[in-house]
Amino acid sequence: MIVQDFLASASALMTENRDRLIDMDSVVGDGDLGLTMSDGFKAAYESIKESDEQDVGKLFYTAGKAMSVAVPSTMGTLMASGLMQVGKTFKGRTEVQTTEYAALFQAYFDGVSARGKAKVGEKTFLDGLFPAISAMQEAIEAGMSAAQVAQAASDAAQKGFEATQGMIAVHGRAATRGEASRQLLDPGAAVAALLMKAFAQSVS
Amino acid sequence: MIVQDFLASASALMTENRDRLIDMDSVVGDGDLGLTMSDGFKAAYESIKESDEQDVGKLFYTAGKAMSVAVPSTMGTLMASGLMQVGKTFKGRTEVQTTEYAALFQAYFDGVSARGKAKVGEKTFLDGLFPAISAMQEAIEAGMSAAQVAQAASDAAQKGFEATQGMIAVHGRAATRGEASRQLLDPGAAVAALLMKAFAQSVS
Amino acid sequence: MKKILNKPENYVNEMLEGLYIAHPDLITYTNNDVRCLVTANKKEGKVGIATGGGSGHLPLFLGYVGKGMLDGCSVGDVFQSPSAEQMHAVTKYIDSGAGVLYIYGNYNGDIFNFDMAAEMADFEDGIRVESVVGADDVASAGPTDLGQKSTRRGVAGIVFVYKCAGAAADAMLSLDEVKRVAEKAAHNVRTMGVALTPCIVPRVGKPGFSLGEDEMEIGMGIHGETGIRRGKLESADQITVEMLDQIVSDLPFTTGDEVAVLVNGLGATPVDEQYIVVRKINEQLGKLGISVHRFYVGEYATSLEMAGLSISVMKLDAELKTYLDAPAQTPFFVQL
Amino acid sequence: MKKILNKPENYVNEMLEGLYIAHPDLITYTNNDVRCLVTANKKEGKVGIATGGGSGHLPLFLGYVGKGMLDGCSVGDVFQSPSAEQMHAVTKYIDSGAGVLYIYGNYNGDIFNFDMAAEMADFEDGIRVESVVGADDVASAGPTDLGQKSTRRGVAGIVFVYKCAGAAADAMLSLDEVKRVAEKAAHNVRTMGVALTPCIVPRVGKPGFSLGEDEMEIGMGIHGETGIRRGKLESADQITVEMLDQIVSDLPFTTGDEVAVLVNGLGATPVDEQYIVVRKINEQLGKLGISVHRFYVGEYATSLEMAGLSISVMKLDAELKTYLDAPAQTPFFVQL
Ligand SMILES: Nc1ncnc2c1ncn2[C@@H]1O[C@H](COP(=O)(O)OP(=O)(O)O)[C@@H](O)[C@H]1O
Ligand SMILES: Nc1ncnc2c1ncn2[C@@H]1O[C@H](COP(=O)(O)OP(=O)(O)O)[C@@H](O)[C@H]1O
Ligand SMILES: [Mg+2]
Ligand SMILES: [Mg+2]
Ligand SMILES: [Mg+2]
Ligand SMILES: [Mg+2]
Repeated sequence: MIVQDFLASASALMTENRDRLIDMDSVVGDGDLGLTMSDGFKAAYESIKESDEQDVGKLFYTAGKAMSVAVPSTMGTLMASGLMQVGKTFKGRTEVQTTEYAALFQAYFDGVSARGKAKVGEKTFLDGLFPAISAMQEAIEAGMSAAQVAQAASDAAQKGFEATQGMIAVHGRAATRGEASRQLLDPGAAVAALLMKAFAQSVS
Repeated sequence: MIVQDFLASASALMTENRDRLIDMDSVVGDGDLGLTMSDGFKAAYESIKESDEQDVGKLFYTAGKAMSVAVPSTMGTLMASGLMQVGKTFKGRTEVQTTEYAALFQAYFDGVSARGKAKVGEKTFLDGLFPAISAMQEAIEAGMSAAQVAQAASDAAQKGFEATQGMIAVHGRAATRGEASRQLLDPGAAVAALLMKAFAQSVS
Repeated sequence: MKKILNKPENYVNEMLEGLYIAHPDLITYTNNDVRCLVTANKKEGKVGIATGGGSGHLPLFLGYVGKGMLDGCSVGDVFQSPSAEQMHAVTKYIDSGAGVLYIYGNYNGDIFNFDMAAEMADFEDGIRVESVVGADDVASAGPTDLGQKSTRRGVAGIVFVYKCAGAAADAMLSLDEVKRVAEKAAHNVRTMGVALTPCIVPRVGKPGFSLGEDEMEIGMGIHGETGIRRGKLESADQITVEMLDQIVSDLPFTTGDEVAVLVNGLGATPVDEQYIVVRKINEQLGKLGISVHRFYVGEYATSLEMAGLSISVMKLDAELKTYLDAPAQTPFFVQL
Repeated sequence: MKKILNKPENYVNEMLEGLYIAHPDLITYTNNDVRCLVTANKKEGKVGIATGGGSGHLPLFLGYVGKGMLDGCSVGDVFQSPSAEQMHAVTKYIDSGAGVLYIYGNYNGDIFNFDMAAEMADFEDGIRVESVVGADDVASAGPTDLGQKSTRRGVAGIVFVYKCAGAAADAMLSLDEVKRVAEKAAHNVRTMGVALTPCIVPRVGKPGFSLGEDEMEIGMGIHGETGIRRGKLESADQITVEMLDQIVSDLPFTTGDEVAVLVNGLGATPVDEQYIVVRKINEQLGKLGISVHRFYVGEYATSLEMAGLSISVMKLDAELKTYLDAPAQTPFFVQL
């Protein structure tokens, strides 16, 4: 995988889905998610796009820091934390094997959950990312190709996102809705699905 | 003349003309004149209506003070100053002769002009009162009855009021209009016409 | 009418009751009348300073009664003068033999009542009273010839007059001297405002005028009196430059002058916007070689919930600077 | 959108420029970033206290940086968190070896960024950082079990936390002690608000929600978060009783308690209305046998030009009283 390609795809996809994310976040939140995600991933990508740094970890860390400066919102800071944790875990590495994809996103997951202290099932970003990691793990164990592993993750993330309908929100602004939040899709989980789609695009 | 009758008439006329005065004052001013004049003359009247004081001066002074407490607005305070000056001038007197009517309203005029420092021709209350005093003087000199003297004054005050159209305002809120104030009738002069009408009613 | 109140006719008295509850260490009232507000810390032998005027302008007028500023304030209904009798009661309470100075805004009703009160105080109690009238609103009329009575309205600039005169009185100057300082301050201050929305007098219940959704009125008075021009809402920088130009050319303020600047919110305008204006004022005055000794920013003289702001500039000399910088403590104004 | 501004995207930075011009004796900035606001009077050896949060709430948050209160504040865009990097820069500047306490409101974005900043400060500079979160809004969620993280929003009551912690730090207490005082204050304060009109975020340009001409919303958050109930506008006394009941029963406050009360305007509400509310609060608490040591009335935590107000009540003990009463001086808060 090439970090630049992944973040270029992510930036493009967030920009494409900007209005959709704004609309989703407007239902329960303040509607900033489309702006923060498109601005944030753009900043992340631009911070490394011309870098000749070979260290994958350093690239992720730099991108995460850029994201945190550009969009210090809830999701902005969570995404920054994910990227930076990948950076710390993969520091010193110049390549990432297909078999390590699950570990890479597990690091991302760890960064987000250490920062946000949410658990799977609480209707957040994590509910999009978590099934993607499991799917990756299975695909890797089944010996699939990089593109196949990534595509499996992307499909699983999308399903995970869809499954947030039915969960009760316990974090962020949606939480004040209590039981009424159940019928809604979580916008943060939509970001997870887009992120895995971007990954799939970048390794195919 | 009986002070109580004069102020009872004044109070009734101001109340009757309340909306007209509000409307007139709304054109250039803040529209409070109808309220302040009806409230003010009511307070003035009520302060003495059950008094067994015989001193005409003291009655006027008491009425003026009541007015000044009740409606401390521009016209309220001017009317209070007029009443109080009559009070000072006629202190110790238990009766007022027809031949003294002009002197009585001259004292009122002096009270108002000492307080407001306006001159005749400056589009104020004084432009209603001043011609009334002159007309009284003439009627007295012509040996007319109390009712005739008072009626002459009332007619002159009304004409004086009408003649304020054409004058430029130099006092109060209307003054900021400058040349544009010329076409308007002065609401304070309307009060003067009502006051002299009340006087005519009370001596007839 | 979106106001948090009980009966509109109790608006002023209930406000005053709350005020005495919140600030018992600084203010109280005399004559058994909550509208006769006086300092809780009368200083013997000091010249007393009284003000007064209609309600609806908080912190003006009563908010400046306390230590090192004013000693009393008679409080009128919303946008209405208090009575001469109330002013007289305040005068009696705050006099301690050194005489009393009235400082108030240039409005007919207030002038007539303060004059009447001064006569009462002189006549009935032998208290010497002098008066200084605030007439700082450049937008309300042209300048006045020396010795002539100004026809300009008094607005936020009076706060500078209070501050300087209050400090002079606190320094135990004589009535003549305190009056001289107040007059000097009044002569050296100029104000100009801009309004964006009207306000609602509680007893009236509807706005006194209307302004289009994209309109502003430059020079509007604090009771909604007509200003210099109505036009499309412009940028903060444009508005600031226009107002400041009129102020500067009026005194005039010139290169080398040292000034104090008061940026005053009219009620609904966030103080953030006022600081955006401060930034431009500083830039503009800097270009003209005028230096700012002190900025005051916030709400000092409001018009209920009107949106908009005013700029006041006072030219300083060594004496005014000393008095402006002196400490003061009132319910709405604390300076160390 | 009736605002006095230039480009909406420059709103915060231009406001800050004005702020530094007006208060050079009290505040400055670090890291070459106007959004990293710090005290101009750093006191060596003292625990540093930092806060931060979105703009649009002046005097919150930055307005309490000065002497005897806070030492630094990172400033976000309107209603947006500042970044961890900015918080980290402020932390580095205000630390002088005794460690730094963060006090901020209970919002996701702020929490995540302050946590990240604390990690940076620890990791990169070895600065010990502790955090206390303000979560005083009774309307935003139910009470929290001991040891549990509150899900309540932080609103105006944080000013009491700043004041007490600031005075404790000024008395040169250790970081653990200052944190203990801040936590005690935070545990003892409860707030409830009412909104009458929405506000407009400059970059958005239109209101975030709407309220009918005769409606109010009890319990609305300072960014327009949904409150407890929306209904017809009631009298000041009715609104006060409803809000106070919820506050009093929550802690609960009981007979014999001594409290401090903060009546806070949300932006467009005249302070007169706040004093009308003070009057009723005093009456109600009096009936309950709760005595008010001090009232604070004015704008302490606004939502741009929102109309409405909030009531905060803090239960006092001897220690909190001492720290609450201690002097402080900031651009927006002066107490002798
Ligand atoms: N503690 C948390 N951990 C993980 N994700 C979270 C957490 N809290 C909120 N989120 C995610 O953040 C999304 C909202 O992000 P954002 O719009 O930036 O928040 P806000 O604008 O309300 O501060 C939610 O849809 C949810 O998926
Ligand atoms: N100096 C003055 N002397 C006499 N009459 C005056 C003077 N100034 C104003 N008036 C009168 O007062 C009237 C307005 O009174 P009022 O409505 O009480 O004033 P405002 O509400 O503007 O303070 C004017 O129409 C004018 O006749
Ligand atoms: Mg959001
Ligand atoms: Mg009028
Ligand atoms: Mg206000
Ligand atoms: Mg305000």
